[in-house]
Amino acid sequence: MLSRRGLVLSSAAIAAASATPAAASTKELRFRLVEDPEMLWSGQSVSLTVNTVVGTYLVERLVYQGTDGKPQPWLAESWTFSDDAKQITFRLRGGIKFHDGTDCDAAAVKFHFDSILDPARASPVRPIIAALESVDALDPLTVRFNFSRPFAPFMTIVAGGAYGINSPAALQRLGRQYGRRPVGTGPYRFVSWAPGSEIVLERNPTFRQLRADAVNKGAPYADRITLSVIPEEGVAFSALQTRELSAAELQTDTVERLARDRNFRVVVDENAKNLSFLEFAFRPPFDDPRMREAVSLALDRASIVRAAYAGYAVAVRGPMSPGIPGYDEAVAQQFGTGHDPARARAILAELGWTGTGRGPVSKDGREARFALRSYANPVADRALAVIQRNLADIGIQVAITTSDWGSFYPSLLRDGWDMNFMRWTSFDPFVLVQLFRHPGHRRALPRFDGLDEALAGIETTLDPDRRQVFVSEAQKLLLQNRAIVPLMTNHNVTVVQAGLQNYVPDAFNLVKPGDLRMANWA
Amino acid sequence: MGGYIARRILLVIPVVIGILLLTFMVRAVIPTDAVTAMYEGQITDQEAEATTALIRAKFHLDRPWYIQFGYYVRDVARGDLGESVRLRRPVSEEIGYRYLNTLWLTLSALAIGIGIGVPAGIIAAARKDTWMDVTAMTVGLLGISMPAFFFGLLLILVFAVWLQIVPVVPRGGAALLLPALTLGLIEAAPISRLARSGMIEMLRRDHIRAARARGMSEAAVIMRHALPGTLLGILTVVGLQFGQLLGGAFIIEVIFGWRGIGELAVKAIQWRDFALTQAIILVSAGSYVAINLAIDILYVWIDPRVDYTRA
Amino acid sequence: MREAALLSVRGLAAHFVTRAGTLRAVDGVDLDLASGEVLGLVGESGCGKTVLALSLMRLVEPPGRLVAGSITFDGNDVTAMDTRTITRLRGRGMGMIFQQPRTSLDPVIRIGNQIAEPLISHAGMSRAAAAREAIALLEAVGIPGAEAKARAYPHELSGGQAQRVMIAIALALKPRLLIADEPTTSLDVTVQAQILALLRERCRALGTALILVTHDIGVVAQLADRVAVMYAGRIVEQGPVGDIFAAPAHPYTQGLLQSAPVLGRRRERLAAIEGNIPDLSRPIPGCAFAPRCDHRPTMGERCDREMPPALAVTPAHAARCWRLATP
Amino acid sequence: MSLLDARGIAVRYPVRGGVLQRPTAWVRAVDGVDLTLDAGETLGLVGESGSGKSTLGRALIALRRPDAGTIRFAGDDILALDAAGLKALRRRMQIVFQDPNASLDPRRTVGGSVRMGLDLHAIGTGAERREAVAEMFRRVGLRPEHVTRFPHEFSGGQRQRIGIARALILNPELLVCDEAVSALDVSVQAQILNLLKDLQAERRLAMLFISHNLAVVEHMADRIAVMYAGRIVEEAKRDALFAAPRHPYTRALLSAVPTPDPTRRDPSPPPLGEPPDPANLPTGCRFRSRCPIAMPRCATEEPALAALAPGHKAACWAA
Amino acid sequence: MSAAASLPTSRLAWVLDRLWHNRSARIGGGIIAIILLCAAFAPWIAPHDPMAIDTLRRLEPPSAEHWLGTDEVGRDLASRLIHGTRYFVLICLITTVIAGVIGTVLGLISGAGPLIADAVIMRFVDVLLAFPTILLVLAVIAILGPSLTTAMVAVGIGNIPGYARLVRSAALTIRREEYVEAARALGASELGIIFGTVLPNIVSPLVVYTSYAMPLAALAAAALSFLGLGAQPPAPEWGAMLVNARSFLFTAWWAVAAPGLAIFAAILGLNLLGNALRDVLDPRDA
Repeated sequence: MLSRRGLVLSSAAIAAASATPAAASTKELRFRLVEDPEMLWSGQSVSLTVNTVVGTYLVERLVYQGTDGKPQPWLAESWTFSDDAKQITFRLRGGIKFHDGTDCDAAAVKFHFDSILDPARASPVRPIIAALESVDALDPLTVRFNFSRPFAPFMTIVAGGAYGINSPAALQRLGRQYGRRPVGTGPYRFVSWAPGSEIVLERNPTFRQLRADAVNKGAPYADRITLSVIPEEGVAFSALQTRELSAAELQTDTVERLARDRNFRVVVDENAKNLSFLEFAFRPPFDDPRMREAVSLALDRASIVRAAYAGYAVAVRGPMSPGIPGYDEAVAQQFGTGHDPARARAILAELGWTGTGRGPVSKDGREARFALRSYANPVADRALAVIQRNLADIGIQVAITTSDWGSFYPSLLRDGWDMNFMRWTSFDPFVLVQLFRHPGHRRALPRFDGLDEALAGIETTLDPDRRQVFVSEAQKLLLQNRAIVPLMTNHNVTVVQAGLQNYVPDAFNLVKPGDLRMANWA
Repeated sequence: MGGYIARRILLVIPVVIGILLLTFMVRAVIPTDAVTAMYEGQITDQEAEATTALIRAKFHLDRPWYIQFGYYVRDVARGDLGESVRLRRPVSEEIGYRYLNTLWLTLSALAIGIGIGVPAGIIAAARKDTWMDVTAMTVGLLGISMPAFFFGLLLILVFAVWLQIVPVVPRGGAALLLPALTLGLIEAAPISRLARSGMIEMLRRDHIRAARARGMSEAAVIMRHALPGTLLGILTVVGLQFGQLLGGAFIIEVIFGWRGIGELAVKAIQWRDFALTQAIILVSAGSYVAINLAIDILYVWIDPRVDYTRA
Repeated sequence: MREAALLSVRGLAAHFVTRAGTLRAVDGVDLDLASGEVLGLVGESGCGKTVLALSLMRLVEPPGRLVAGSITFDGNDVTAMDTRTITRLRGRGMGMIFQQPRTSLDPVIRIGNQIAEPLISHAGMSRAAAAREAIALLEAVGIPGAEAKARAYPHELSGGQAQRVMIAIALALKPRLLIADEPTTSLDVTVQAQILALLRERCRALGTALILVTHDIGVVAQLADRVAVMYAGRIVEQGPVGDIFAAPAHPYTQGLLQSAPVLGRRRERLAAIEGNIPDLSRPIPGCAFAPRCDHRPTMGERCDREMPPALAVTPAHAARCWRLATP
Repeated sequence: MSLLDARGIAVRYPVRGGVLQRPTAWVRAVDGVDLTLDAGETLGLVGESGSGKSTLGRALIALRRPDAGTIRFAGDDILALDAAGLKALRRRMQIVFQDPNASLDPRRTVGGSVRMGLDLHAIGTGAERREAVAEMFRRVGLRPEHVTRFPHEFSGGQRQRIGIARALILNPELLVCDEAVSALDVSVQAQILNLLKDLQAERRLAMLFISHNLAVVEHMADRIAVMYAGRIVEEAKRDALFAAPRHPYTRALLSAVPTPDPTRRDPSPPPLGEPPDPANLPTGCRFRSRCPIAMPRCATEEPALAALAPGHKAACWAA
Repeated sequence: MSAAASLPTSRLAWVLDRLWHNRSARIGGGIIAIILLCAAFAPWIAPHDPMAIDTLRRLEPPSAEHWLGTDEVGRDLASRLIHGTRYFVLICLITTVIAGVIGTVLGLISGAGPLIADAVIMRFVDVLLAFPTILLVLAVIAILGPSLTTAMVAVGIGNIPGYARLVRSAALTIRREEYVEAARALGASELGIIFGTVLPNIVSPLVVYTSYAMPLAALAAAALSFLGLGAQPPAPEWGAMLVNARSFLFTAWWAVAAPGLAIFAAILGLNLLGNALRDVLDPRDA
């Protein structure tokens, strides 16, 4: 699955425990939500906030992804692939019940996916698993997924929050209102939702933890979890200090101060799966890979990381986030570029771009002035400030235009830009296929020899080892051709009260709320 | 008078139609739709894109804008504000509580604004050119020079963080406190200036001099003869302000996370969720127009001089 | 010669002090008025007659203020009164009516209630009694259908009716002095005649003295017992109406009487006073009329340097003109 | 032939009401007036406020187009003229307004205001226009060097002189003076009246002198028309009118003017009552509701303006 | 009666003279003069390059080298504020010119033109007024794409109704003035009257209104930056600076205070100057 989201809007924060003294008898945890979810129905939303809240607390998936990138049993205890790789059959565990007491069986799984496939519902989740054709419940505990073509990323996608199983009975009973009162099998069940203010959840007393990576296999520790909607960064920062929050995902700007405070602990998601990079429209002069290389060499990634994320990010040379299983560091080191403005200037000079040392360089009377587009976001602004400065240092002037995603992304299909600044989050190497299969997601990518073949391999090869060959090959080709300029992967940062235990993000940056407890709880 | 009111109501119709048409013309030229906006680029492969057509078809987004307008008018006529592409539920549901929230915020803010502004303005006018006048007007001047979002942040800092009078993360009614205070103090500034200048002008009128000449005490002159007229003057501006605020004080709502119409408007546009946008326009323009109407009618009712045969 | 003065004004000065300068609207006025007497205060616009009228009730508003002089009314010093006393005096001792009767009534309060207001606050009447009295007063000023009109709003009245209402309000508590500031200027001539007749009749009936401020010498001739002529903030001539009209002593008074066309006494040319009124924001050391005066060339420098005092023409008639000092 | 010959002039204003703001009634501000004016003659037009005299004055020079009637100016039907023709005619008839404060553009120099007519009609070169303005200033008793000043720098009387200069710079044949001196103090009023008389004699101006002040009208006019509620109720040579007024309204007006002679104090005036509502005039004779000698016929039939003697007309059944 | 009656000066000179003697005008004018000077000479006044980043020196408190400290990418805040004056001046001018010119023309046509135009224009203005401001602005931005220009156009359009209504009512009043009738009597055409006589007489109320509208427009433009819809990075526009810095309110207050107080002071200056102009040009509530 591929998703991208500005940082400010990103992420329901998840996190840990405050024990307000008065509430010592109730074990309650309070976490921050950066924005109010649009609804709490994972089958009807592609919003990261929605799927994080629903996926963390309310529903469970067939599988989860281990830190090694391999799918692990959850609601499904095992699965098999058909020979033509067009069918996947899951064997469910028995005896799992939804919060409303109904059974979570093969019919429920089929119902959930059917509701996504149902054209009348026009689920926005549907296009992400476009290759899925139908789902059959073979028996109460066996469910088979049928695809139109081999679809390797499915095991990663189905581990994502959007594919947790909802109660068919509740869905049928509540209809369109279901999104306000979700029912799943997760460790917490829905109590109330004051829109814009808070969502209250309570412990699912019959909960049984099926994930192997969880600490607590029984009922969750906390009686109650409250998710407070706090869009303003400063407010969240203050609420942590007044212990009104047990934990909060924060922009990295304010983290530094709390990192020095012994009352808090900073949890950094090292598995971050996003990548910020520059893309090209491949219009002259950027149809020449050496021109693109000059740009890549000009950029001081360490400085960008500091400016944009106060250091809570890593500079990346490869065309995929290091957090995605399959990232090939060797390829990145061999074919990527570092920061070498002198070489960048030399390349420009070789290409005929010369200048006086002040102002832009020029070639054949054309000055090196280009248009750089980006989505609007304070963090992106800062990265762009450094990028603009770095490029100016080698004599390339870029004018920056930022706009909200809804304007920015479609605008890339039209002319008028030379470079854009992108940030994507994805859990699977399939992202390379989606972005870079000819003609590319913005219809501007030239055909690079061998790239589409490698990308086809990524899409259709279910065997992990054979698939890795294609992944590495695609990364190498992208770097060799300077198709993009990779910049960095930032880490989501959550500040938790020091007493909050077991706050460990999994491969998808989701915590297991059943594990969470304050140190002082009995 | 009945005719006048009927005529005022008739004038509302072209305004509302104009507003809706304007919205749809905007829709015709905007380069993206709710589906594109929703995915924030999550769909990239060609086969998947074909399936988003389903969503477009369900919400008629695949039709030309004027057909969509037709659908919209038909639905509104049936009392149906449509379904939000993004929220996947009836727009009326979302608008309903949002509108109430904005109404509460607006009413509290105006109550604070009037409660502070009118007495301050009247005292300033009655004690014109004294230190009280200068102080009130200086504070008012500072008030109208303060950017709302800056002021809002300062209030959070002062009340929630330093003084800790209110919780940083307020719940329920307490959540109204800071946004209402911010907005109220900002509104108080122009109201006080208006009250002052209205009062000063009123105190200069012939009938005030006549009242003094017949031995009315200064308090009676102000309260009985000058205040009603002044308030009537303020009423128009406060009413307009009320109408505007019902369209959402979006900055304040965004800063304080107040789930009102304004905050929703920002999102609805970013989402390109037109059913939602139109409903917002409908209710806020409707409120604006209705409040103007109410004021005009109130005017006729309070001020016997208003010649209601003319618009 | 006359009975004890009801009103006695000495050296009264009212100035308007602004950043642009000091405007000497009233600059040293002496005035006496007996009970029941009608004084015509005549002058052209800008001569200070309205400010003088307001000064008598201490109604001059900032930036204007009384800077000098005394006002004795019924034996009490008006300039020294505290707020309560002056308020009481305005209600019961003196009344005032204005040039624009329609705007002088509160537009949003019914007529009857406006008349009742001073009755309640000053005479301590009950609401009901005041309402009854208001209707009686409306009848007394000749408003037909008084009961219905009491419920009317000011904008529903004609100018003449509104002035009648103003008179009713001003005379409600039978004050000893009524000041009427250009009471008929905004009215048509036929209505003016009726209002003047009403004023005369009511004042006589109540024994109320009247100061009639006007620019219309015809009105003065018809109504006044005595006349005071004002020019540039000062009273330049004062005396019995017969004397003033028969033998005006001040050149300005003469000019005033000469320059107005009179019905039935048509002349081919009018005797205009050339020039304009002086700028009161500049100090005038001498006679303010000197620049326009026909006699100035023969009188010499003294007119420019020294302000002439009020010089007696007859015991009851005085004028501020150096010509009266020259034997 | 008369310079100005107006027949059946009517001007009405709608009283609107109802949902659609359709006119529900009409105020007949001027209701069928015939007037003639010879070259060099002064016709005085008197009446109370609201009698329609100002509206009539404006209608006669097509500033407010009448709703009915014909106006011939020097033989031409001015209501039939196109825009260019009307503009050309503007040179020949001008107007002086009541309020010297309101009738001068506060943002234009007084010289500019006076010169405007020359500019609009493209008369003369720039230098000639300047000279003409300076000459006009001298003539009305102003200093030519003051042309660059603004109206607020002048007194009321001076402003009215400027207004007269503006009207006369085009050398018109007809001048409408609409209450031209009523806002002025008597001492200044006399100056302006004298000036108007002098100018009229010099230029053989025909003048329509509108005023509510009978004494001023008597001073200025050769012939006088008395207007009441949109109609002329009496018209006569000056001396005839004042010597023997025939209409009860004229008589009431005359008796209401206070005489500036303390030895001749009038008894209480006749109880004349209030003027009628212009949108709702009495039937028959409009004056009957206030008339001391009204008779039954007055309620049913409206008296026409009939000649009682040569040059003396009145509209009264009792006349 | 006023002292000015004897001064042989033009109105402009008179207005300037009165302003010179007005305390509000002096303080407000002083602030605005400083802003204009900074805008004109920013490169010479600013101690540093406003774009020079130093990511090793982020959010440093005020010091001798950086008078007001540094921002989130280590740029000199003082220099950014000084360069930001250019954006402030630009925003004030452009928004006001757009709203003023279009609004005035609409108002003139409406108030002094044919009745049908009045009806159409006033309904249009009603629509604009009733249209929620934010949506109006967002709509313009959605069409034109976000940029400072768009923001200024949007705010300008949002202010059209105010001007149109003001000019219309002023024109309606002035049209009834006797001097307009005088011009007509002299043979002036209707168009000539509108532009030659009515328009010059609306200048005073226009100036007074602008003194209200300009600071509000500047605030509105700053508010758009709050939503990321105004000036484009890394332009040192004050609203954008304030917005980008606001998450540092509790950790690096100077980064918030500097642009916040700059906006405040500039708006205050405009308001003071506006008050003074109002006192001079429209002395009713002086």
